[in-house]
Amino acid sequence: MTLSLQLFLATGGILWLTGLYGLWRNSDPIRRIISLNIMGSGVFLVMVTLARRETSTDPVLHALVVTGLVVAVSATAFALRLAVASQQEKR
Amino acid sequence: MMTDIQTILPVAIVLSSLIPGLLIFSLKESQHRLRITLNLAGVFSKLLLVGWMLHGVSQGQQFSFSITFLPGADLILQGDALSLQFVALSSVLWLATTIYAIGYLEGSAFRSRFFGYFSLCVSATVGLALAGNLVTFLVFYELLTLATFPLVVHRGTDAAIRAGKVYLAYTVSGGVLVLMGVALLHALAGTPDFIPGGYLSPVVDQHQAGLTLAFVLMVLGLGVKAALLPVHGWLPQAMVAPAPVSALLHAVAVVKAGAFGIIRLVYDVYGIETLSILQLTQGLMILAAATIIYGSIRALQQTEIKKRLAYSTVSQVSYITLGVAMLGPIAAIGALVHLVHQGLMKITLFFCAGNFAETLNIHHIREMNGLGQRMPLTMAAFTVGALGMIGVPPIAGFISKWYLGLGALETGQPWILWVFVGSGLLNAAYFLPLLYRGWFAKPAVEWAAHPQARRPASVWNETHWMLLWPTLFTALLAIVTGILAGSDFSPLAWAQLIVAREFAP
Amino acid sequence: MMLDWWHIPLIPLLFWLLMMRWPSVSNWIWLAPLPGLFLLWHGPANIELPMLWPGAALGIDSPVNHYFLLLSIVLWSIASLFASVKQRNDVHRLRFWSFWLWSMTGNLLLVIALDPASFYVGFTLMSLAAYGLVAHQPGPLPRQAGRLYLQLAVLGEMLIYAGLILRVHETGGLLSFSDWQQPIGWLTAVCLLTGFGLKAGFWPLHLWLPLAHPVAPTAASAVLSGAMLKAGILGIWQFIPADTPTTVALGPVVFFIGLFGAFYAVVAGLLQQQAKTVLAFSSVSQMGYLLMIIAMFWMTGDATSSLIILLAMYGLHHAVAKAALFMGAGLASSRRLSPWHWGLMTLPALALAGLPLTTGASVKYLFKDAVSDSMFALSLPLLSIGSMATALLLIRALLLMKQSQQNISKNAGAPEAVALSSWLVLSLAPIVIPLMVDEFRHQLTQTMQLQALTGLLWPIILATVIAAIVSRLSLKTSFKAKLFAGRWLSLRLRYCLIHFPVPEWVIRLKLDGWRKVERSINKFSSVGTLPITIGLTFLMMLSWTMLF
Amino acid sequence: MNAALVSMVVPFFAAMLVLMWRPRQQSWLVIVASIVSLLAAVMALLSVIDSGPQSLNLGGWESPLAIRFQLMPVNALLIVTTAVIHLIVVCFAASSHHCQPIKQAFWPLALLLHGSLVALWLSMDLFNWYVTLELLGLAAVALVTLAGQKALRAALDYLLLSLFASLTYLLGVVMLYGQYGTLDIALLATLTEADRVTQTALLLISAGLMLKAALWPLHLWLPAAHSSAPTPVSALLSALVVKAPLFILWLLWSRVAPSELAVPMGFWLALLGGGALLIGGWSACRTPHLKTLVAYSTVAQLGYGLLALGLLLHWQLNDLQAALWLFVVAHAMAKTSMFLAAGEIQAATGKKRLNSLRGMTLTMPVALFAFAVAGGSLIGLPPSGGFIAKWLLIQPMLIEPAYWPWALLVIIATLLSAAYVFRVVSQGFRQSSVSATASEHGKSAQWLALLPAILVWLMALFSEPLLQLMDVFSA
Repeated sequence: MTLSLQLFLATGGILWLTGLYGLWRNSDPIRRIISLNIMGSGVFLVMVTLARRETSTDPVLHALVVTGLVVAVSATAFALRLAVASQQEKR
Repeated sequence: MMTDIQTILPVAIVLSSLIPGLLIFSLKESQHRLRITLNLAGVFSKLLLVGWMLHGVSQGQQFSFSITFLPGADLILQGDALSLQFVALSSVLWLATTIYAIGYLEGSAFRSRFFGYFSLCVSATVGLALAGNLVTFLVFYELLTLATFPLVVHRGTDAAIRAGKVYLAYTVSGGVLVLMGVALLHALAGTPDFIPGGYLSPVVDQHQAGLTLAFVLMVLGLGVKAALLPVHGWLPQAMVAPAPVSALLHAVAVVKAGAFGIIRLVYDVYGIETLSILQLTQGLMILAAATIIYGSIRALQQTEIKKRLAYSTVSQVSYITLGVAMLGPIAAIGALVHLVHQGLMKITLFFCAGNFAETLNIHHIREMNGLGQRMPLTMAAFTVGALGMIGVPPIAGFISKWYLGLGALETGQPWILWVFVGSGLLNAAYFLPLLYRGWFAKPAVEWAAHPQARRPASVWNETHWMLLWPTLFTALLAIVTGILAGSDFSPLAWAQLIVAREFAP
Repeated sequence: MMLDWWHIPLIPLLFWLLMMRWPSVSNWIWLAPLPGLFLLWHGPANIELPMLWPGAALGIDSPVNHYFLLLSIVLWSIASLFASVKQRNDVHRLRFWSFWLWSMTGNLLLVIALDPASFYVGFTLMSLAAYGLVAHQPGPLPRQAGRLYLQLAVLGEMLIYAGLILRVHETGGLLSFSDWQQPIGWLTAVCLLTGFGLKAGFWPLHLWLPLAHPVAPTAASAVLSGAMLKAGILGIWQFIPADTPTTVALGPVVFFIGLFGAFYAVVAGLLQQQAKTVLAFSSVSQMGYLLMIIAMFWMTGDATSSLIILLAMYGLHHAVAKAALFMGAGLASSRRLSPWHWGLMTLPALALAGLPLTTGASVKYLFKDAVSDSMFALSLPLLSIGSMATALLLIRALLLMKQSQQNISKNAGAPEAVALSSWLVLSLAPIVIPLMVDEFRHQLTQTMQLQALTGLLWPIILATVIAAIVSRLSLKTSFKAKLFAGRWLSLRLRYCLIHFPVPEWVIRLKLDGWRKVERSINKFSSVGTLPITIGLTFLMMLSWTMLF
Repeated sequence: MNAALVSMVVPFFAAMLVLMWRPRQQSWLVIVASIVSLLAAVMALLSVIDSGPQSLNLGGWESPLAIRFQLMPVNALLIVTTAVIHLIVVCFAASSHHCQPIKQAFWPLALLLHGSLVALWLSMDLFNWYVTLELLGLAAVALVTLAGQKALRAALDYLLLSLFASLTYLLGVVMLYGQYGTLDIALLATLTEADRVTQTALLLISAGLMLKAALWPLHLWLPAAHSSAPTPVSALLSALVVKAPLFILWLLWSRVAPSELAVPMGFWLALLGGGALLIGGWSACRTPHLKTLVAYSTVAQLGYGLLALGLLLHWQLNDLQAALWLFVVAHAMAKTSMFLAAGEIQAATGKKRLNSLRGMTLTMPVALFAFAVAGGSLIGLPPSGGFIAKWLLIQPMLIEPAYWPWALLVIIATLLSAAYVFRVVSQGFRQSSVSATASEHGKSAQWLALLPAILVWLMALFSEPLLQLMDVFSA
């Protein structure tokens, strides 16, 4: 594993932890959703990096990332809708 | 053909109260005629079946039914001499209590619910008596807790609910301890059928600690229902229940279930040999003796009739435990026969207390003055019950005390004799004042002047006949079992049969 | 229909049942014990009743229970007749007769019992039912007397129960008096002696007696004193075997208890203000003599001994005489009596003091014989003094009866015929019985010798002289309260029992302080669900990574 | 295997149908679909009993790449349970008039939930589980929101935590994949070693799963979400959804994790299970609201599962998995009954508080009875399913004196559960100040609430075949 790959992995980890911290510290729903997305990006970065580990790119991980993205997007959309609804309720 | 009946009969005995009970649940309040019919059909069919089985067992037949349940522990219903002692007692007293309850609850609400649970309670009791191994016993033991709770809280008042909670707190805790004990014994030795002499002697060397712990757990757990000393607290509280329930709870179902469990545990699970190796019964004996004295003293300090009776139960049921713990054949006869005798006498007393409360709204001892003029028959029944409790011959209680006392000497525990003497004195101290008030004291109000309590035309109409007759019936039984103790059909003879089988070399 | 032993206790019960249906049956209750006379005459074989409680057997096997049965039948029958007049206008007469009949049943049963269990059954029935007689009349005094009576009766019951069980165990489970000749343990003997003693009422177990007799209806006093006290004596005689190490050792002690009691009761009785109380103390004194007889019997243990006869005779003698006196006292306190009534009244009193030609003289003579044969010969002079003391006490009783006549209104009238005649029968009995009973007849001739006559008469004469002197001085005493320590004890006992401190364990959860904390935790966790959960997740992972 | 696939596909298909077609008799369609699914599930179970575990590689790919479905006795049993409970809940929703307003959205979501659950039970693949978990989570949150405004906050918390848990899980999965290059459980089981990466990955996965399963102390979202959801939804969530992560956790630790890691982890899991039992039970005893009580009871009861799982790992005792899965099944049945009964009562009285139960033995006897009977199984009273599970759990604890403290934990937990169950039941026996009479209205819904409670007691009668099923599996 090369140094750059390790850097990428570390970045992914840091992104994940950043998201975690954001989720922990923020109380606004929108910010929390964004934090979650940051966490997700971290994981996806790790996945994509791992796919580059061997000489030939690992297609499985790419497929997984794509699936993950789909899930993430739809979940985010749902979360945003909920967040808005609950904000409305507060008003 | 014969083998079929021998399999079916135990189940049929349980079902004969269970099925009417379940049917009664579905009835509407207004269908009281159908309800009474169902109830009585159940009662009489049970009596018939029990009579059949009694005959069979005395002829040496085996009755057993089993289905698979847990690994290594089937559900087994079987009729042996010991179980029949209890089954016969509960069936006969169920008859009395059912009639009594019909009269007692006439016109009140929730009767379907009441009689439904009432029948369930009896089914659980009978099942418990017929249980052929510890796991089956446990099943019915817990069901009994469930079935009696609605009866305790039947009135639905705050006091009733509080009492129900106390009752549950105790009995469920006790149930858990019994569960743990049963599970522990299962883990150590499996769960074979009850056999005279116990089945634990092969493992006693390996598992001293385990068997000791299991015994302590079981005795504490069973002790809750048998109202042994530190865990008796529910019983006086449960007094808020309607009189037939108290009667059933105290004389047959709950406290006896505990005592019966201890009998089974000592004779058919551990066995005398194992227990004397483990040296566990000394503690049980002291506990039971302490309970006898403690219950009596507490009874003395109560001012409500039912509370006094309740503490008297605490004291009297421990006679059974004490007799069992002595581990001698004569003491065992005393314990087994007291199981029946205490039932007869205590149910009479509770019926009487119910009659007083129901007819004249009398709950306190100080209100009993002059009751003998207004309700002579009930008062006479009360007298029989109370004297029997003291151990006055020739009422049934004397026979128990005779054998228990002899048993104490036979097993080299003369101090226990003095416990019985002390208890007898205390019993007299808390029962005789009631009799004095009833027969001799001047009534606070002239009965004739009392609008609701005006003396009826005939003695036999002093209260509703459905309240009076069961009371007289059980009182009479208490006398007859005492006077005719030597006859072949007395509980004493049956107890001797059991002991002959249990203590056979 | 052949009468058998087991019918005897059943007949009173039958009467009871009939009476519950037809109250007028109570006039015929005096018939209830009489069938027993037929059995005494006829003497059928003893029977065993295996259907009943363990070991049940009925019958008669010695002169003691033969004569005790006789005295019980006579007393109960005559007293019933007496009571049927006296209780006629009682509101609670059904209750009275019920207890009466139950008591009678018990008494008859215990006399014919040949096994301890049956004896105990009868004894208990009698003791407890007698409470209904003691406490029959309304008012605080009967209630207190009844309470004390009952407390001691129950205590006695329990001691007898303990003794009974101990004894059955000692004899290896044998259940017949005839098999009970094995040595007896100390504890057993003391239990039984005390248990029965509480009923027999000798000193110091007499506490209830002076309280109970004055308040009970007259007829009840008569049977209490005449028949029921004897049941206690019979119990001691039946249950405790003679000539065993224990009884031989106990003998002297018991003898002196009896002796002391015989005198003590006289002194105590002389200080009383009520005729029936004085009579009660006289009973206590007489029981002392019976106890002495038993003690002597214990030390010889001879089954053919004249002591057995003496015991039977003494019982019979005291029973009829004392019952007659009680009935007389009852009559004296409610009706005007004529001089010939008073003459009749002195007869049983003199008999008790040992007047020649009466039963008293015979038993006294027998008694002296027995004592002079035994190791207690030294106390022989005391017996004559005892006779004098008895005479003194009875004179006091008669004087008090006479006094009570003053309180009766002029128009009270003469005694009812039935009551009078029943009393008459009993009063004459001390003279009649010696003629009819062989054992007495035999003694009668001996007592008529001059030396014996003077020996019997001087105590009576001396007593009369003393009484004449002393009656000038009025004996006002404050002893009364002390003598009735029993009443105080019984009240004290009741108080102690009711206020006995016993803890009741109640578990109470105190959650009030906790509730506040709980509420704040709940609020915090519902608002901060997300941060808390995420923080915890992180911490958990971190700590696990460290821990592994 | 095919039957199991049918059981999975039918709900998905029916969901599509309901969404697209919007037939007038939606409820009948849903019920029929549920029945078909149930029948298929039963057939699958029978086929497992007959011919043992079966597996299927989707799309014909070979082992490392393929998405593999596997049918084992345990998950066959879970599929059947899922189908039974789903059918009952659906029937309840159809018959209870209190569920009228939510039906339109309820049918497709419930079917989706059902389908994804079955897919999850069948999957043997870490990533597939991720996808099904996400589906399950989204459907669950969407169902919670059906309760309207008051449930939105709880639903949002639930959603965010669920997403967070998924990402934690996913990170762990990715680490495992990075280490071993496969996602298949059976393959991983042969490869794993007790190194740092594996350990971290497993911990990440476990944390995510525990959050989703609301295992103590990560349970805070559950009472709010489950108690504010509509009645049939609460039942589905409590009975089924929280069990799915537990299933994965079990497979992961008992198959994939090397025993060097599993043994200490088992101890911690068991401790957490104990914490759940005690604190969940305590909270249930204290809460003033009926549905919250039931929700806390779920938290407590999951503790039994966790305890069984933990001890199974810690002592390496395969016998305990019978206890674990019987707990899960018994709890699923009992909890369905409790939630349906509680929900029906709450809807009838319109009040959340426990003291609104006064006089319920007269007005809604069947519902109260259902609650009590189901409660009996939760307490572990014999002869119920809960009892059998508890019996199997305590047996190994009692053999060695050193294990006895664990039994003490079970005792306390039992007492706590009895306390909260009877807290409710005794309220029902209290006299009502209002003289109410039994309402015929909603009778069928009440009886439907009773049905699973009866089923869980009947489990005891069929304990022998059930245990045999478990034995077949462990052999």
